[in-house]
Amino acid sequence: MSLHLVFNTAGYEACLKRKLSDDPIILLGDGVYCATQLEGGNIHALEIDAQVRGMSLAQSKAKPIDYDAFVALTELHSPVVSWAE
Amino acid sequence: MSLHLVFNTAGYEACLKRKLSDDPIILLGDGVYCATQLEGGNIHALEIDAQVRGMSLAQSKAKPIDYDAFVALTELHSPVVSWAE
Amino acid sequence: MKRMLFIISQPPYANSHNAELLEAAMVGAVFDGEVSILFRDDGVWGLMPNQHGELIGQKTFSKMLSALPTYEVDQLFACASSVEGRDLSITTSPEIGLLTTEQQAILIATQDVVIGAQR
Amino acid sequence: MKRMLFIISQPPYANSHNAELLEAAMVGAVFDGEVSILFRDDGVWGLMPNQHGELIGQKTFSKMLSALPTYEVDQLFACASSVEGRDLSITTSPEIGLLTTEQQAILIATQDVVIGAQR
Amino acid sequence: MKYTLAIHGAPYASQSAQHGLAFAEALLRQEHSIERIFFFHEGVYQALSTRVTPQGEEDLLAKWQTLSNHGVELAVCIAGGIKRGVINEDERKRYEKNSNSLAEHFTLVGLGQLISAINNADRYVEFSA
Amino acid sequence: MKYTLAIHGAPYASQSAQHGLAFAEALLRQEHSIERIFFFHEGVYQALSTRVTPQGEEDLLAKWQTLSNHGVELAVCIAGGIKRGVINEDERKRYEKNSNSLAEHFTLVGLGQLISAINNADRYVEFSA
Repeated sequence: MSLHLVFNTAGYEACLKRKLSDDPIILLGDGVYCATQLEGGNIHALEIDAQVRGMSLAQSKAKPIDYDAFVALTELHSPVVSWAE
Repeated sequence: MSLHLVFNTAGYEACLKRKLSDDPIILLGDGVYCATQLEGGNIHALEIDAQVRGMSLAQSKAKPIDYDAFVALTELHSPVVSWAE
Repeated sequence: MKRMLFIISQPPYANSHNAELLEAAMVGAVFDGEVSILFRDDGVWGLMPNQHGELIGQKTFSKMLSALPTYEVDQLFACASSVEGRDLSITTSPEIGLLTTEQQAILIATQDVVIGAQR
Repeated sequence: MKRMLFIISQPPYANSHNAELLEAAMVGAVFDGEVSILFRDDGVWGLMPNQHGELIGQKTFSKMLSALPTYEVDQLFACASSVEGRDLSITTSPEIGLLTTEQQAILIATQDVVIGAQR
Repeated sequence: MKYTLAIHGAPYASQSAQHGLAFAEALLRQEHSIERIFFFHEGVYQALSTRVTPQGEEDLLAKWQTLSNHGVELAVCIAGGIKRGVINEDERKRYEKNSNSLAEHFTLVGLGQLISAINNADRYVEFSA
Repeated sequence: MKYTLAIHGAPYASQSAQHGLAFAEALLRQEHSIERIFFFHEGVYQALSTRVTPQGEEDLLAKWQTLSNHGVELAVCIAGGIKRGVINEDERKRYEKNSNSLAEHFTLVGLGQLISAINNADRYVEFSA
């Protein structure tokens, strides 16, 4: 099962069209700006990148993760696909 | 009257919302990809950038120009506003 | 001397363009320019409160913003529809005027120069 | 050795990412990788015929493309809806397979690695 | 008319050098004058002395330098240049680096030189990344 | 597990260095191994020796070099590096430039080294510009 890294909002759109429905996503960098308007589940967001930008993940469907959890997700899934536009 | 330089398709969208209706536009770089789906008039396209990309301007509303005509348009208008996303 | 509008259209942090544009705006004001700044599209993310650039070893953009009035840069505007489309609470200090796209068109048309093409 | 998918999502010429990705794809094939390339979104502009990079002192991207089969890179695909949305005539040499987004999802899911995050 | 130009993109990451160069050449052909060309954001990489143009591609660095021979000032944002690694001999000494990296004919200047060039010109044209 | 990482963005133009560094540090903490970190596209600018970090900001170049001290190979795409101006002493001589510009602990390598690192690793993770 693939893991999708989403680096910005346009990347999120491109990814959503081309992922299998159960594939997990990690939002990082400007990708965390998507956190308030997510569809579907199994979505994670790099908490430090959200904090940097003043984004709260509290009301979001995205699960806050740190780099150790990020690494753990890459262990579980392959390929790791990066999306940025 | 402003002159708008549009460097890509997303820049075209952003420009269109925020220009006065008579302001001229020049499409250049990846902006020439907009040439087939233009609204309104007074739109120019840098011909060499269209040729590089294999875009024909024949069926387009955009008038093909060279750098000398580009300079002439900047003489006539101010400010010159660049749009790229 | 001149009426200068700086346009910020990208979010802060992924790159340093926004910080560099604010520096240019401050210098413009020091040189007696009549400086305005417009935040549009993804640029309005820069107006969020509670930013913490220090967490990734960067300057905090919202702090740079709040220093602008000290440099006599106080004509700050944001695109109203860009703000609404993002369901975003924007900072109240410094004060930001919300503009329709028609008002932005007039703001642009009345400048001597417009600075800030980003990508 | 590995199944490698290269994704091209930007137009050619404004930057050299696409040319660099094609070079990496060719090297992948030389190293016996099972290489595919997918053009999606603005990347499909690279499939236009009659390109002339030499006019701005650059290599012509469409010529690089047509050399790919020589390097045994012949699994070339494009996103059908990206092509349709742009009302675009695409090159017939090399041959490009059009894929639905569902087919693209399967193409991606069956790879060992995916290469080509651009911005 | 008097023009100030700004270049915002790095070579190979944007077409801004090609656009800026061809526009500047057209200005000179038409006997306009150029107050200053300002390299900002990733545009500072245009001034890196160590770059080597691939065979068969246009040597943009040489074209900038030719423009300078026609009296055009090539000014690199000093703050943006130093942090990205475009430094002259003075900065090399100040920061104790092994070598400088600013190509001949370019100078490092402060943002005040962008603003004063804008103030002194009739037109300001920006070439985006 | 064995990882190959790729960095696609320049410093100050992207967060890819911060992402790649923090990810690599987490890998080492968890006793994974890193086959190679490959600097591609504008990522080659990460290896420019002349850059000077602004006061109060993170020194990314030093952090890459620390990673190298933990045995991680920092490999810069040679074709992408040379054309952008990131050259080692051999290339300086070959192209008769005044100075080299590749920071210590980085090496210039061909694209074959990207592919072989991918082949030898269990995972390939790319940090976009």
